[in-house]
Amino acid sequence: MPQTPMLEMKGIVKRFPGVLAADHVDFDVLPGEVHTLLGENGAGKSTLMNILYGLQEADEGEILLNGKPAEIHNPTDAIALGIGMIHQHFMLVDTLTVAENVALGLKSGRGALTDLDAVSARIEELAERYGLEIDPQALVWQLSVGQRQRLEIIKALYRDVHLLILDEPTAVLTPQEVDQLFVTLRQMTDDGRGLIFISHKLHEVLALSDRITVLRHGAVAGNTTSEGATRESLAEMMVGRQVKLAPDKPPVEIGPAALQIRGLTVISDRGIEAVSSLDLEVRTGEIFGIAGVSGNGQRELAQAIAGLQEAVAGSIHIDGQETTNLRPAEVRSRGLSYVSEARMREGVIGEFTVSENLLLIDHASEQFVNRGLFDFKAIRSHCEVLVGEYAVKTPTLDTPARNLSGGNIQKLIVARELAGSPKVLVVAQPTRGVDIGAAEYIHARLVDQRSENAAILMISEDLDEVFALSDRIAVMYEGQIIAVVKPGETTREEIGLMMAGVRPTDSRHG
Amino acid sequence: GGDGDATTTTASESAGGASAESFRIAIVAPSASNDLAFTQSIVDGVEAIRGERGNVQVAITDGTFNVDDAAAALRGYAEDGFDLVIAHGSQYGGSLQEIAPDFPDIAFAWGTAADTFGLSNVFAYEAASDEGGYVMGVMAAALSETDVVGVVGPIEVGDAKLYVDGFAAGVVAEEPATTVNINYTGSFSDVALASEAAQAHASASADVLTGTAQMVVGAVGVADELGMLWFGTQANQTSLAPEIVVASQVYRWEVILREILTNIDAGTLGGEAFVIDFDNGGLVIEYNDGYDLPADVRQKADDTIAGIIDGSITTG
Amino acid sequence: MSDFLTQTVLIATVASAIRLAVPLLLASLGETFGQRSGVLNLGVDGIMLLGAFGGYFTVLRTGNVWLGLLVGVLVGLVLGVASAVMAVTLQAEQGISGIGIFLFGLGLSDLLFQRLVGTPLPISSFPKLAVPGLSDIPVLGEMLFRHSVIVYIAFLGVPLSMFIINRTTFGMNIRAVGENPEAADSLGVSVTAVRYATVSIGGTLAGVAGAALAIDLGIFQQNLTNAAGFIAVALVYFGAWRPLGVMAGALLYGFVNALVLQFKTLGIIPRSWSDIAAMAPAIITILALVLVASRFRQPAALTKPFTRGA
Amino acid sequence: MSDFLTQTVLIATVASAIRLAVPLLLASLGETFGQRSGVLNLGVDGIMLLGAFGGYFTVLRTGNVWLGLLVGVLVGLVLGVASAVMAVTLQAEQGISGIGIFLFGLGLSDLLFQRLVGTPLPISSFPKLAVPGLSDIPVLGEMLFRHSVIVYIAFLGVPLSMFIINRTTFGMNIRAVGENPEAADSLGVSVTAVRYATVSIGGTLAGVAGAALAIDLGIFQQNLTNAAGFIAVALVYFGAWRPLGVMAGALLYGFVNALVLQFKTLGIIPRSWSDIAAMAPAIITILALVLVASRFRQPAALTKPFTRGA
Ligand SMILES: Nc1ncnc2c1ncn2[C@@H]1O[C@H](COP(=O)(O)OP(=O)(O)OP(=O)(O)O)[C@@H](O)[C@H]1O
Ligand SMILES: Nc1ncnc2c1ncn2[C@@H]1O[C@H](COP(=O)(O)OP(=O)(O)OP(=O)(O)O)[C@@H](O)[C@H]1O
Ligand SMILES: [Mg+2]
Ligand SMILES: [Mg+2]
Repeated sequence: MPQTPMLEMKGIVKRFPGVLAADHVDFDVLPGEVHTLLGENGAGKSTLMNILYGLQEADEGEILLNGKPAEIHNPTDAIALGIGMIHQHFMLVDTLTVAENVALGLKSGRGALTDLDAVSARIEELAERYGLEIDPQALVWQLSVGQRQRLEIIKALYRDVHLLILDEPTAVLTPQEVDQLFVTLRQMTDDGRGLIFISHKLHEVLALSDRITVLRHGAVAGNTTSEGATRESLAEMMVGRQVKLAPDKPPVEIGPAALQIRGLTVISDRGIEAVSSLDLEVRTGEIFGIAGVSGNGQRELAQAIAGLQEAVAGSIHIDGQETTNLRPAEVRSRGLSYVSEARMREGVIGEFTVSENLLLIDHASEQFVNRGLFDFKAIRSHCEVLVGEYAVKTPTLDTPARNLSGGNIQKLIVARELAGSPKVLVVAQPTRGVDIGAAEYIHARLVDQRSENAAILMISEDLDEVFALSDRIAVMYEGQIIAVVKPGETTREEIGLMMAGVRPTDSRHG
Repeated sequence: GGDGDATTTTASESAGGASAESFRIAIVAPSASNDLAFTQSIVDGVEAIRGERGNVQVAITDGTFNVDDAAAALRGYAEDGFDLVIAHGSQYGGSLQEIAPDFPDIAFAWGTAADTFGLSNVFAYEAASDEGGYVMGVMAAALSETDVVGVVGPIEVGDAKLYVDGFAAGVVAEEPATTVNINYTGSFSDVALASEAAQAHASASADVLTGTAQMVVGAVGVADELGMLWFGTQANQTSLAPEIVVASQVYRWEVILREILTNIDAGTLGGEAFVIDFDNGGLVIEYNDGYDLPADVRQKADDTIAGIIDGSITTG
Repeated sequence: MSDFLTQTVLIATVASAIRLAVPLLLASLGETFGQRSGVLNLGVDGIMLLGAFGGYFTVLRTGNVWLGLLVGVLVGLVLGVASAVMAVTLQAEQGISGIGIFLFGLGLSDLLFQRLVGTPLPISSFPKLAVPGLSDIPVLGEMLFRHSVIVYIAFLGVPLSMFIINRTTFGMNIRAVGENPEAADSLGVSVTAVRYATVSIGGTLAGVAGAALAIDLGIFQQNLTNAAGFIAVALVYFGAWRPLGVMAGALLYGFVNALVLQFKTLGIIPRSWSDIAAMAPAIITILALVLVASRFRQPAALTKPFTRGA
Repeated sequence: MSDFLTQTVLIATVASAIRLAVPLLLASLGETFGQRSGVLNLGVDGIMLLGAFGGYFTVLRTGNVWLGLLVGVLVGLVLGVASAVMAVTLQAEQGISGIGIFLFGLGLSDLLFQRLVGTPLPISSFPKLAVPGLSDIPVLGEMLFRHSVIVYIAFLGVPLSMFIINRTTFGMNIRAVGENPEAADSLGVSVTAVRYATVSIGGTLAGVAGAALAIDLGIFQQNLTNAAGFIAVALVYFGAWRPLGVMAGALLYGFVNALVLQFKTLGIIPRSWSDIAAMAPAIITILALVLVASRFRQPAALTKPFTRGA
């Protein structure tokens, strides 16, 4: 006799202009299990969960809770039905205390007045039971990332949720914090609660899940269990075809150092030393990969090179010329191209057309601008060439960039940045959130640049990418490079350990 | 001030229909026709003329504190062929200087202003409000028991300055020991400041107040509440506080309007400046019947007026 | 000159400062609620003007000042809801929608005044209340405890607002919605309901502030407020979004004006200098901008419309 | 009544509409630059007032209207830079810093006028220019081509602004900074420099608008602009941040006012109805809010200060 599912979503359909984000999706959760949703960016995972939590309304389909039809129109309905959600981004009010964040939206025992003492007492109880240490009186902005995640869990436990949705809860956590989180989550399923887990990290999915459902283009592409699956099989289910991982790298003569960094120190926006006395050199004709858990200073390093963060100490040279603390436009004019990790925020202007986005930087200006005025004919033919060469799928050159898919936006940015034949190319997370086809294409282009003697600094959290492309791999930890190794002379396990801060005993600096 | 608050009245109906020979007068003025102050004085004056001549058609655009709107209205009336277009506001001088030369066949009048800027179709008119101020000052000094009197003014310019200076001169002439505290609030429109200025006068032990411009309504309220006496100007302000208003200086513009019309009838469309004063009857003091003014003070006022008229008293 | 130091003058100055502060305080407290929840309402001055006319006209016709105040409440409430419709439901740019309401109030209040009244007839004012006991304290009693009833009402609004914002669930919701509406929404707090409530409170208090001004002065005229509503908005900033700070700002403003008026009356400062006082509001605002901007954070979601799932 | 249909009246109305539109058009075009780059400057009215006083005073003393216009330019430029310091460098809340500038301009222009002039003495106006050839076209020539020189200057500003915004690298940078300052910054566009430039242009044009108003009217007085600066800000919204739209708004506004004034002057509409015209600015603003809000997107970064890496 099969168990009654605590949740059944049947035939869910959700359309956005031009997109079918959920295409007759069936999905269920049994008491005490972790059911994972897997899929490419834009596959419809968040949409499905937003519908369940009342943040969006489905166009078709029904939701049953414990066999009974449920009407969920807003988060209040969902909360009343025992559903909780931890979002991709923290949903916390920075200026309120931990206790206030927990109490928000709940009925107070004292009517119109707040009842924060009682709330704090209950928080301490829950914290003890689930091993989630936290100070109820602390203000949220004072908490670390890990503590914030704990607060999100406490908010759910406090509301005694039966069904908890976790949308990419591990994206910002260190491996240790992930382990701790998983212990808590297991405790919750032991209580009979059901969990829906979403993550792009396949090893986490395999470690935590009981069942796995894969979404592709809004529709269910398959079901499996952790036991029956491998990372490769999951990847194939997600993309729909065999995935080719490593590009062919022709041999290239390694030249002189085109990017030289000496003793670089950068203070992050939060006031901590994000990069500490860092040295590195990238030579022409090589791809220098930086691996590391995000938050170890990679972002600040890239930004400092691009002139977007101040170097408080040390120097940066590009092609022999010092560029330390020059303005971004000046650094670019010395031969730097930069692909930022924050694609939509820093890479394109959504309202601008494809061709305007292609024109946004200086090297383009010199070619197509005559005394401050545009030469529209030359621009159009240049853009047509680029869009064709980089296979950017766009209806016209005058389409606003925001209407392109994530992968095509990334191709657009790469096309723009590579068009000037940079001497030094800094790319951060070049294929994050990009589907496999586009990723293969971008990888091939990076390899082309390497063949044309660019010096490429590639920052990536994706170890497969780092291994496949890099000529040398550096591991960054707490603002420093703790090792530089050759991909053929190390293993993923070794790199993983170093990413957690374990320094290699026999360092093989390349 | 609100933009385009201008309102227009055409009073032709009561004039018994616009016959071909009827004389047409247009007024453009900054505040409301019934403001108990500046604008009402010209409207009353023109109405008086209409009563006298009968065959007069009157159009009013009031509330044009916005000079832009006033300029458009002035031009509009001129284009429409009015016989006399009155720009009742010193701030309209710039517009008039530009518009009048375009309509050499139409007579304009500009007040309150002292000269016509050499334009042959513009009359200027103003009030010798220092004369009335002086008389009020004499009465105020006589009535004050604390020997302190207060003045609430807007900005130290033009008609307001003339009146206030005359008032102060009158007080000192009557009783040199009396203190005159003068408070220009800096605004024609801030009623709250005018009200607090009256409070400040009270705390400085003034028991008689006067003031000029539209924001004094706030000060009159305070005077009423604290039992101070009030002297009004520009219109009869008795209705604002029937208990404490002693007298008001009232403008009778019809006196000079009569002369202007005579000029126009004779074919002279401008070039002359007029002043209303006690002598020509354009200025009068209206007493509040509800206030029991001692006969000797009334006598002093009448003597002073006579002195001003015969030149034995100078108000400056 | 030595006059300035007399007790009478001191008492008069403080009492005058308090009176001048009242309409600003009422309007600023109301605006504080809106801004704490993330909505900037720049239309305060327009709402004050209509509240002022409504209150004035009611007292003129009925002679009942409390009825006048009630009409101020109702006018303010209606315009507050209208402001909320624009800012919350239509998600209009808040700077612009505020200007719309300001222009609307400025135009309509004058229009109604011209149509329905015309001549500025005086009306009766609020009764004075000498607080039993307290009003007999020498000096202080006369300064602080012999005011119109509306003065006490306005100042009681300060602790009341503090209590609501800091001690009630409604207040906690306001703060949450002003800082992170997405988070509040995800916990079932209705961002729309909270913002409608705060903007309506703001409108209501602006209406009350206008009515209080007109009834206290016993008069109405075109643009009676003289930009007081704009100063009230700036005072919220000056007070760093806290009722006590807002009160301090309103009192400072009242005090500067009262002092200058006393100085002028007594001839202590030359007339040519005293006009500088006209600049007080601008100078206070700009000072506040510089000081507050560097020390306090504004509500993170201020002026940002919220759409679920955007 | 039949008067209304005469050619003379028609010509007068259109010509009047154009004259009334000029200061609004100049100020709105300037504000368009600022808003397209993400900065809302609500202080336009204050800058206009100071520009108006500066222009007026200069002409009063020198008799040279072009010198007056130049002073308007300089005053506007200085205040534009001051606005940029507050909005860009100090990152003050733009609604509030605008109010600060408004109050500053309102107070200072009046103060200076009282101190330095007092009585509103008239000054000479811009010369009229009948455009050779065009001005002889029947009807149209008289309506459109027999205006003050400043009218042509203002309307030439429209194609010029369109050209700058859409066809130059500076214009592209403006749009980029207004939509996504992070991206513009990371691509080497200086957000600070662009915003200083646009806010200064906005200030300069506001100063010119004020000077043009005062010189065209030949007068200055307290609060000469009568909230025209606020209407100009609203017109930018009305015009959906496009110079042509802004021009349409300014002309519509001028036309409504001119028409109503003509109607009133000619006694065509009853007094009780014509007052409704006083509400035109408010109604146009609110209509714009409702219509534009649903059809056009505002610059995504409007009112948002930019800090690198925030
Ligand atoms: N509010 C919206 N309006 C229009 N389209 C939307 C909206 N929200 C999501 N979409 C589209 O719906 C599709 C599914 O998006 P969804 O966010 O559910 O993907 P996801 O699987 O959660 O991706 P990710 O892994 O990036 O979180 C995408 O094409 C997305 O662009
Ligand atoms: N927020 C949005 N609003 C409107 N349309 C959107 C939105 N997000 C995505 N889309 C549209 O949805 C479509 C699908 O986007 P999605 O990112 O899922 O594409 P994709 O098939 O994964 O493409 P790619 O292979 O490049 O990643 C795109 O055409 C895009 O224009
Ligand atoms: Mg995709
Ligand atoms: Mg998602």
